[in-house]
Order: sequence, then structure tokens, then C-alpha cells
Amino acid sequence: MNLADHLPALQVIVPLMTAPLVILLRNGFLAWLGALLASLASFGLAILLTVAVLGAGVPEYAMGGWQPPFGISLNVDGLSALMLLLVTGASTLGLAGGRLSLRRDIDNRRAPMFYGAWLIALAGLCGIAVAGDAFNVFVFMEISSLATYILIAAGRDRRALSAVFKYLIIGTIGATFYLIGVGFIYMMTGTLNFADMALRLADVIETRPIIIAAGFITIGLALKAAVFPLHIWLPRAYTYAPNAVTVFIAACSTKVAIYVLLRFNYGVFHGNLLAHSDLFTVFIIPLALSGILLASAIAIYQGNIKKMLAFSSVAQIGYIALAAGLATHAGLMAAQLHMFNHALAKGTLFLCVLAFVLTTGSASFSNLAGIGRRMPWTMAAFVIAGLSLVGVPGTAGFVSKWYLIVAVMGMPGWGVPLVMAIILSSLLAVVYLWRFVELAYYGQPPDGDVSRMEVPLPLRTLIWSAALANIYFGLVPQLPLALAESGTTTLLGGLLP
Amino acid sequence: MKLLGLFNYWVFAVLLMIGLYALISKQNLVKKIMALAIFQSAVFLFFITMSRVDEGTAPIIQAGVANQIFSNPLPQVLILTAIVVGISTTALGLAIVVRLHEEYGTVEDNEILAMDRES
Amino acid sequence: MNPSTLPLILLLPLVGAIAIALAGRWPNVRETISLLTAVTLAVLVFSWFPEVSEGLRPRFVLSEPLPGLSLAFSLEPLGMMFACIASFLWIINTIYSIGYMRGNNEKNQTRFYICFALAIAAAMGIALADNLFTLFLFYELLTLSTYPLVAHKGDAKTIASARVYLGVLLGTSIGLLLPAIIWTWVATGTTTFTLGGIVEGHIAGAAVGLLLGLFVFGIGKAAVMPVHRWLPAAMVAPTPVSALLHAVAVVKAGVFSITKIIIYIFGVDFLFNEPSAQWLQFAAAFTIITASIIALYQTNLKRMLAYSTIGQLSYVIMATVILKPMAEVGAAIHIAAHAFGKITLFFAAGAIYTAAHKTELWQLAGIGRRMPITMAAFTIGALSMIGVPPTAGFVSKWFILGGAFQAENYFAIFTIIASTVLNAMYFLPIIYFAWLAPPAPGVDMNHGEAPKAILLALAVTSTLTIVFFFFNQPLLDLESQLVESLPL
Amino acid sequence: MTMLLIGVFLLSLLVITAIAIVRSEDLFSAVMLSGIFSLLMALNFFLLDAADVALTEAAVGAGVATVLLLAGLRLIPPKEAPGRPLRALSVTVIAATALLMIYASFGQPTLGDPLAPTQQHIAPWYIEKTPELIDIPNIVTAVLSSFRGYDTLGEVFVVLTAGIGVMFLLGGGRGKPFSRLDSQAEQGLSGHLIPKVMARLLIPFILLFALFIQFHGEYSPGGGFQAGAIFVAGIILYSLVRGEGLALSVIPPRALLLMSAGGALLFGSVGVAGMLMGGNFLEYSVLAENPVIGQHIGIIVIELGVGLTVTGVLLSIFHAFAARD
Repeated sequence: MNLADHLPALQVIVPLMTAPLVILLRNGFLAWLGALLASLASFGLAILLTVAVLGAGVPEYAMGGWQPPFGISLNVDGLSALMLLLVTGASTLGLAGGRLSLRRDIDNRRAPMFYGAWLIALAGLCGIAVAGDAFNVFVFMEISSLATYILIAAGRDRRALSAVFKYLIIGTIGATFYLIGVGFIYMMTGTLNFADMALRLADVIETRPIIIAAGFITIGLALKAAVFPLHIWLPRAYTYAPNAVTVFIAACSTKVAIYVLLRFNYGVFHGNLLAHSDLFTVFIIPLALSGILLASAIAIYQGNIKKMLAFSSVAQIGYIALAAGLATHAGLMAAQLHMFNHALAKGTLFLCVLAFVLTTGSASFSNLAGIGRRMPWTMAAFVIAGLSLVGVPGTAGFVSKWYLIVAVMGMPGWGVPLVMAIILSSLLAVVYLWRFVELAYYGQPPDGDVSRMEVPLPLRTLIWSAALANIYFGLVPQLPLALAESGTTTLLGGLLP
Repeated sequence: MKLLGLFNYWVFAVLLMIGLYALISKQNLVKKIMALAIFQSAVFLFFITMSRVDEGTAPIIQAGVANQIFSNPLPQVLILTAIVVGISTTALGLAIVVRLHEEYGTVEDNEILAMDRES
Repeated sequence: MNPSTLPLILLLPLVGAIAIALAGRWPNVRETISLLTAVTLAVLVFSWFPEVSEGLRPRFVLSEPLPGLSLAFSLEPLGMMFACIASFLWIINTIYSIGYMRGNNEKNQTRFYICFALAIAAAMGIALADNLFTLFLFYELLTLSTYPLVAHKGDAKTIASARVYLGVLLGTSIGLLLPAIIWTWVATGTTTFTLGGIVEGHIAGAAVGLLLGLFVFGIGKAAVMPVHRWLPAAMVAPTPVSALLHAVAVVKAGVFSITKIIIYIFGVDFLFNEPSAQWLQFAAAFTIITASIIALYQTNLKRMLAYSTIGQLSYVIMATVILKPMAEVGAAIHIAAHAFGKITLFFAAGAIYTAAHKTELWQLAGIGRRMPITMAAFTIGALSMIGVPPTAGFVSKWFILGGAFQAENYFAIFTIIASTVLNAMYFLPIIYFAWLAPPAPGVDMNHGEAPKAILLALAVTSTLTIVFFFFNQPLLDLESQLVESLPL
Repeated sequence: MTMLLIGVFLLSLLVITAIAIVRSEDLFSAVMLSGIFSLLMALNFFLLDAADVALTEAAVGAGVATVLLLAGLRLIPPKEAPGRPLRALSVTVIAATALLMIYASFGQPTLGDPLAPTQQHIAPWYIEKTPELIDIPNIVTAVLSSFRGYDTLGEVFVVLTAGIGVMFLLGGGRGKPFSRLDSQAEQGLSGHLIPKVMARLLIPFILLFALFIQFHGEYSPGGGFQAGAIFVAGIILYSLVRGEGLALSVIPPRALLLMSAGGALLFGSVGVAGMLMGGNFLEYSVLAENPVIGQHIGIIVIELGVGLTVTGVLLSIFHAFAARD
């Protein structure tokens, strides 16, 4: 076997095995450096995997040499590659951009623990993205969740603790629901491997335990993915986490839950449960719609930029859920594209917020008034990413919104009202973003000081690279499109037009 | 007989819901952690019930005994992992509760929420 | 020339913007760069004119982000004309801006010049757009880049007005224009501008009227009532910005887009035979008359000019929906004619503000004697608005009326005549008072002419307004290509 | 039939205990009831022929979790604030869900049904192939450490993460506890003769038993995780007798951290070794000429890794709690 065949395993092992080494370090800087290098290596591996997926495909990897369904397999398709790029990219962005910010938030003595947890979270999320086994997904979900709790609890505000406790409870309920669902499926099929499950479900379709299983899995993962109204843990967790952590988790953690949701609902149930697509659609679309509209509206009334963006995330998750709930080829394409593009936009936005807080010390609106004049470069990047969030053409956000609208238009009967809702929520997004942009450019700074105070050049460069990526993928979206196309094909398995 | 054979699953459902109820309605954070443990234990019971087979024994091969019937080892393995995950969550949750108590001086959810609203 | 050089037209002002940003610390360098960029751009744009006149249609696809949805540029008569006007007036406007911004000691001048260059880039993008997607992209960019210009002053009142500006323009474009584009794309599978239209055979009946409505009101920049609110609100901006909004780029982009959509998306013939689309001329007529009446009641010079613009824009729309060849040519020419006239008027208003700090109409009594050059230019601009020969306004009105007679559309004829009377009613008294009346009591008349840069700009635009009356053949030839295929 | 009835009896007790835990306002009694709950659960598992799980549940649920909660309650008020009214809505939703699940249960295979899908697919393969491919008597261990060794690696990292988390939050594991070495309060039960003597007698046996479980896991119930838990129980007993500080000085915190991380690394490096020797990650068969011997080596080493990490982490956690005031 050559190294290329080991790529799926390496994707998980590299960050996972670096973590114990990092926690043994005694120096915060070295720990950060180690974490950054491991994260960069993961990003490189994700790129290699993406290239492989778009080329000849990635062969199934049998852990321990035991062939599935007896052993655990790792499977990488377009959708997995998309998730891997997101997860490793967000982690690298957070670590590289978060050096200064984290040095303030985490004291040197505890830093190795923190960076160890970061790497474990990264490994957990990667592990989910490559797993081909339902229980293995659970294990890695718990790894990433526990590590994420630590990362969020590192926030300096004491409210980080109460937020993270809520997240822990809800996250555990979600994961346990998922496990119950897997249990029911195992009970009826005797297998845990996704592919095998999809095959064997054909014999037991429409039995009560399978329907219950679909319910538990969908609700459990919706909890983890913060689909409205199961989002209550999200805004505070994002708000009070250290800024660099928010960059990381806001870009990818909820998306990984949606990834599993897609895997199950399309890879496993869709071909087998006759009424599944209707049930799933009827369940998810009203939730998604209310999320899109209400969360956007709530975001308008926030006085803290992080909280505002967090509510915006809930709305954006609504878009993804809406697209996924359509149960069509176009819908799935839109869902995957929006995962990618939203991660790109939100990662950039939170990175800008990190820079703001780094120089001003707080994320409240009153404190950030006039910041656009003080930090023109960062603020300009914020505006670009904000436009991508709204879905202005030329930015990445437009591509996925366009796909979403086209997918929605394909729904007979209720296409038009859905389009209206999407457009209305885009307008709401304009309102809540512009509230901040206006304040940033024309507000009076709290101390009346309008002198320049940009963040250091490396961080600024990083922020601008991220912002430009939003434009690049708006004009040249071939990469996410190809991955989403490949992912959709595997998800639907040729079952849908 | 058929009904008794489903009793385990009913207990699973009831325990799960007792745990969930306590998670939602109890304000004390330590209580919530205990409720979480009950909630997870219910799932353990669910899986282990699946693993059992009539006339079977624990899946340990004894030398010289042929044609043994074994209970299903797979759910047992899964639950071994799940138990460990459960205790890890409990430990982490408890550590957070201890820190919360230090910061807020209380471990009642509603009181903490009230203090959060003020600040 | 090679079509692949088309994007240079956009790139140039963008590069200019960056250069201006870098040169921000040295005002002279910065403004030299501004001016140089403007001149180079105009040269570049005009160098395409002969080719397009000869009937060539250079086209270049930059990228295709989504299947069937590309970022593509092409030049056709309408866009060529818009690009020429905008790039040429940018030079004059830059000269004027230098005088105005220095004369009034404005803050944040670097930001001003950067955004200005970005706005021009966006206007070029609109002019060159080969499809609805590209058009939409640059339409939004134009809105966003002009927002800081409108909010330039930065006080509470300005920001509130700028919010109206942004809210109306973004709201209508996302809420109405985008669905219209999506609808078109879903129905026809393309968004490319094609002579003769693309809608025919895909959408029919009342839906056509609805789609047209989405487009017309979605393009808020054309200020068809009731989406005109942003234009008076934007009067808080510095005068060069008002000139940019009213003459160079913004409202022109609006009516340009509507004209282009009617000609290239709906198709003139198709729309002519579609009763459900007839409502638009009533909406346009309503806007023309109402805006003129409101203008009558204004006491502030710039606000009056703003309502005048709203009326004049609907002339273009009216002309377009007469749907006869002569009227289409008239619509195109009116975009140019109004641009020259209106920029002159705004420059004059700015000159008065800079030299005398006067903004209200009653303060202008007798000002002609103090500022003869400014008021002479103002007079020429006003006459062009009314449509008196020998000014540019007459040429376009002639064509529009000709089209209306071709179509035997007496409603349009009546509207145009009525509004001409109204225009005369609010412009002529100002001219009369400015030249002949004694100064109003208590008004300080101890001021001279405006700075030289401003006067130079005024002289150029007012001369152009007259020259256009005599020398308009190249443009006429160009725009006639629009309607060549149509029966006269 | 008798077994079934005993099961029903035990399960009913389980439900009653759960309700008691929820209703109890005194957290100390709730903790004790939780311990009982876990013991009952372990008994149930034993009846259901899951010896490994029963042992683990007893060690973890009744042992580790109880001690953890007690250590936590040392730092927080052990009384729950007076109750608040029930939320009708949540009760309804929950009751409905329970009914739904019971309704669904009628479509499920009954307890012990040999024809259930779970007994037909995959599991028979494990039972059949274990003697041939891995050749150890305990099939659970075989599945745990080899067939699904990747899950177990994940499990070790979950434990390690919990350890990192507690140490991160409570700042334990480094320095702080040493300052309390001579404190009177930390002298534990050392003043009491009988516990002291009993403990001294017991501790060596407990540690020995832990080692047995560690290295005999292939043959009988047990393995690294249970061994670690029991080993920790021994140390905790020691710390109860001799006082926290002294127990800590037996194993310094840095060593605990090394143990925790080292165990995980050991496990991982077995996997990497498999890769280097031409197999897949965690493929033990390539570790030796004979694949079965390779499996044995792999399993012993990774079980050792699990034991190390679990011991290290659990001790760190206890010390972190104990060192907090």
C-alpha cells in the first residue's frame, strides 16, 4: 500500500495523534505552533483527498484491515471532501488568525490543554466526515463535542460557562437520540455500516422501528445542527466562546451535523422509506422557513456583533435545511453549496470580529461604533463577507442562493411563496448587517478617538485572503460545484431525477 | 410471553423519558447531570437487550465446549464505548458546574439565567 | 479591437481606485491620478465607438460561475452610448469635484475619490453587461459604491437619508429585480440580451405585464413612482455626487437598464402586441406629471432639480414603451440629452452653493449679475430640460414625439406636451428672477463667481448641450441600429 | 421464565430508583441512589449475558461516577432549591413520545429472539471467525480491540478529552494541590484505625485485581478500561485513608498527564506501526509473521494503552476536583 491509499485514515490520525503531544508541551507558543502545523497538515490532506475524489475517486479504507461491514470503513466522496475542506480550513483560519487573540484569552499554563482540545475537536469533525459506519460517527461526534465544550468554556466571560453547560446538555441529548436511532436500525438490520444498512433496509421498510429511528436521528441531528427552534444553545455559545474558537466552530461544527443528517436521510432512508421524502420535507421545511425568517428578524435586534452573527447562522442553517428538505437533486446541490459558501462567509466575518475585539476589547455595538474609520482594511473585508452572506452577485453567497432559488422554483405549487421567504430574509440580512456597517462607518467611537489602529499585517493579510476567497468562489465556483455534484450523486444513488 | 419479551423496551422508553423530563424540568445543574446519566443508561439497556439470545451465554468461548450459543457481542462492544463516553460527559459537565458555582455562587439554572440577563 | 480587452474598461477605474487609495496622503497626486484615470477611460471607451457604429458587437465571456449564467460583456449601441456619456462626463465631473471639494474643504476626500472611481467601474459594468446576471451584479455594486458618497457628510440627518437611499435601491433590487431575473431564467433558460427579446414564446398573457412590473419597479434607480423616494433623499450628498447620481451614472443606469430590458429581453414587437404591458405608459405618464407638479412647489433648488429628474427619467421610459422605432431612438438620445442638461444644472447649483452658499430659490433673485457665467449655463440647462431649440433636449423630444405620432399614441403626445408646459412653469421664473429681479432683501450679494475648475466644467457641459443640437449624427446613426430590424 | 421474571422485577426496581433520583431534593441521597441505579443496571446486564458490560457499568456507574459526584458535591451546595410547577406541555410531549416508542416496540423482535436480524447478520461472523482470526476466548474483547479497534481508539480519546477538559477548567494536575500537603483537613481517615488497617489490607489486592483484569481481558470479562477504573478505585481508597496530598505525591501530576497522553499515543502508534509494516491503520495482523500472533501483540499493547490513559485521566480528574476549594 502506498501513502495515497492511507489518506482517509491520515486525515483523522494526524490531528488526533498530535493532540497528546501538544498537551505535553509546557509552552503556550509551542503548543499553538504544533496545533497550527497539524491543522495545516490536515488542510493539505483534505486538498489531496479532494483532488483524489475529483480524479479517480478514493477507495474505501478498511480500518484494521477488516472489510466492512465487519470492520469499520472510511468512505470519502465529494460531500466528505467538501466537509473536510471546510473543517480543516476553518480550523487553520482560526488558529492562524487567532494567535494574538488566544494569547489574551488563554493563559500560558493552560494553553497546551486548550490547543490539544482544539486538535481533538478537529480530528473528531474530520472523523465524522470520513466515517462509513453509523456508530463510528457517534464516537467521533462525541469526541468533537467534548472538545468543543472545552474550547467554548475557555471564553473569558463567565457566561461562556453557562452557555457551554446548556450546549453540553443539548448536545448530549442530540447525540443520544442519534444513538437510539442507530440502535433501532441495528435492531432491524443487524448492521452499522451505511452502505450495508441501505441495502438491508430494503427488507424491513415501513416497519415501526425504522420510522421511529428516522425520527430520532433527524431530531437528534437537528438539535446538533441547531435547526430552528432547536437552536437555543447556539447564540450564546458562539457569543461567549473565545473569538478564534467562534471562527472555527461557527464555520463548520453545525454543518457536520447536517452532513450526517444528509448521509442518513438520503444515503440510507431515502431509497427505502417510501414516504420518507414527503415526511422529511413536511417536517423540515416549516422549521427551516421559520428559522430563516425569525432568526433573521431576531438578529436585527442584537446589540452584540457576535450574537447578531450567531442568529444569522441560525437563519443560514435554515437555508441549508430548506434546501436539503426539498429532496431533489437541485435542492441537495444547493444545500451542499450553501454549507461551503456560508462557512466561507461566516468564517471571514468572525475573523473580522476577532480583529475588532483584538483592538477594541469588546464586541458590543456601542464599543465598535466608528470602527470602520479606525480599521478600514478589516472593515472593508467585513463588508465583502457580509455581502456574500446576503447573497449579492459576484460573491460566493450568491451562487448557493441562486441554486437554492432554482431548486425551490422547481417545487410545484409552493415555489413562489418559498422564493418570497428567501428574498425577504435576504432583505432582513441586509438590514441587520447594514445596521452594523453604518454604525462602523458613521458612528462616533465611545471615546471619540478616531485614530488608525489596524491589526498587524499578517492577520490583515489573512482576513483579506478569506474575504477574497468569498469573491473568488463567487466568480469561479467550479470546485464546490464539482464536489457538490459528486456528493449529490452518491447521496441520491441515481434514485431521483 | 410476547408482551413480557417487550418489557425491556418499555422500561427503556420509560427511563429515557424520566431522564428527559428531569433534564427539562430540573433547575439544579447537578440534578441535570444525574438525569443525563439516567437518560444515557436507558440507551445502554436498549442495546444490551438486543444482544441477548435465548439459551445463550456471555460471548466467551470455553475450551472443550462445542455448539455454544452466544449473545451478540457487537451491541456489548458499542455499549462499552457508550458507557465511557457517558462518564466522560459527566466528568466534564461536573467540572463546568463547579466552575459555574465559583463564578455565580449558585448551581440553579434559573438563578444563573437571571444573573446573565442582568449583565 | 480584440474583444478580450473589453474587461479593461472595468479594470481601469478599479485600478484607479486602488491607486487613489495608495496616494491618499498626497492630494495633488491623488487628484492627478483621478483625472488621468478618467481621461484614459474615456479614450478607451471612445476608441470602441467606430467599431460599434459599423455594426460590430464585440463580446467577451469572463467567467461562467453557474451553467447558463455568465459574467460576460458586450458592446451594443445603447451600452456604447451610456459608456461614452458616463466616461466622458466623469472627466468633467472630476475637474468639477476638485474645485468643489477643495472650495468647500470637505473631509474624507480620499474615500470620495475611491468610491467615485468604483461607481464609474460599476457604471461601465452596467453599460457593458451582456446578460441580466452581469447587469444585476454591477447594478448592486453601483448602489453600494455610491452609498458612502451620499452619506459623505456623516451627520445624523445625512445618514438617515443615505439609509433611505440604500434601503430603497437594495430593497427593490433584491425584492423585485432579482425575482424577475430568476423568473426570466427559469422560463427561458437564459439571461443573455438578445435583439428581439427572449421572452416571446415562454411567457404570455398577464404574466408579461407582471414581469415587466417586477423589472420596472425592481430597477429603483429609474425612479418610477412610487420607488422614487431615494432620489430626493440623496440630495443631502455633495453636489458632484448629485451630478453623478443625476447625470453621469446612477439614474442613467436605471433608465438604461429598463430600456435595454425592454428592447433585448422582451422585444419591442412582442411587447407592442401584449395588452398587459400597456400599464407602464400610464405609470410613466403619472410619474412625469406628478413629479413636475411637485417640482413646482419646491423652494430648494436641488430638491426641485431632483423632482425634475424624476420626471425626465420617465420620459425615457415613456418613450421606450411607445414601442416604435423613432421613439426608441428618442429614448436612447434622451438619456444623453438629459445627462448634458442636468449635469449643467447641478454644476450650476453647486457653483452657487460654493460661491454664495445659497440653496433656496428665493435667494437667487438677481444672482445673474453676480455670477453671469454660472447663470448662463443654468439657463442653457433649463432650456434643454424644457426642450427649447437649440438645445439637446429638443432633439430627443422631437424623436419621442415623432414616435408617438407613428404609434398614434395621443395619450403620450398629450403627456409630453403637458409636462413641457409644467417644466416651463418651474424653470422660466427662476431664469427671469435670476437675471432681471432685484436681490431679495437681507440676502448677502457680496460674492463673485465660483472657482475656476467649476466654471470650466460648467462651460464645457453647457456648450455640449448646445453642440448636441447641431452635431448628433454619429449618435443617431449608432442608435438607429437598435431599430434597424423593426418596420418603421 | 424465572430469569425473565427476575429481569422484570429488577427493571421495575430500576424505574422506581430513577423516579426516586429525580424526586430527591437532597443531592447526597440522589448520588447514592444513582449508585444503586447503576448497580441494578449492572445486574440487569449480567442477566442479559453481557458480563463485560455489567463489570464496566458496576465499576463506572456505581464506582467512578459516584465518587466523582461526591467529589463535586464537596464544592457545591448539596441541596436542590425547592421545586417549581410541572410544565404541562413538556410532560405531554414526553409522555406522547414514550407512548410512541412503546407503540413502536410492537414491531420489534422480542427479547432473546434468535431469529432477530441482529443475531443473523455480522454477529455470527464475529462468533465464528474470532477463534480462527484472533484466537482469544473473549469475543467482546476481540471485537472491541480488533474488529472495531478504531472505535476504541476514539473512546480513549473521549476519555483523554474529558481529562483535558477537567484539568483545563479546574486547573488541576499542576502544582496547586501540593500546597495542601500538610493540611489537617486532607488527612482523610488516617486517624481511624480500622478503616486504615482494612484499607492497607485491601489496597494491594485491589491493585492486583486490576492488573489481572488488564492482562486477562482476552480470556475473561475485562480489559484496559475496567482495569483502569479499578486501579483508580484502589488509589482513591488510599487517598481516603492517607489524605489527598499524600496520595498525589505517590503519582505526581506531571506523571499522570504523561500517562494519559502516553496511553493514547501508545494505542495510536500500534495503529501507525500497522501502517508502516504494510497494513492498514490498526491492522495488527501484520505486526508479526503469524497474523494471529500479530493480533495478540496488538491487542495486549492497545489494552495497555487504554489502561494507562484511563488510569491517568481518572486520577487527574479526581485530583482536580479534590484540589479545588
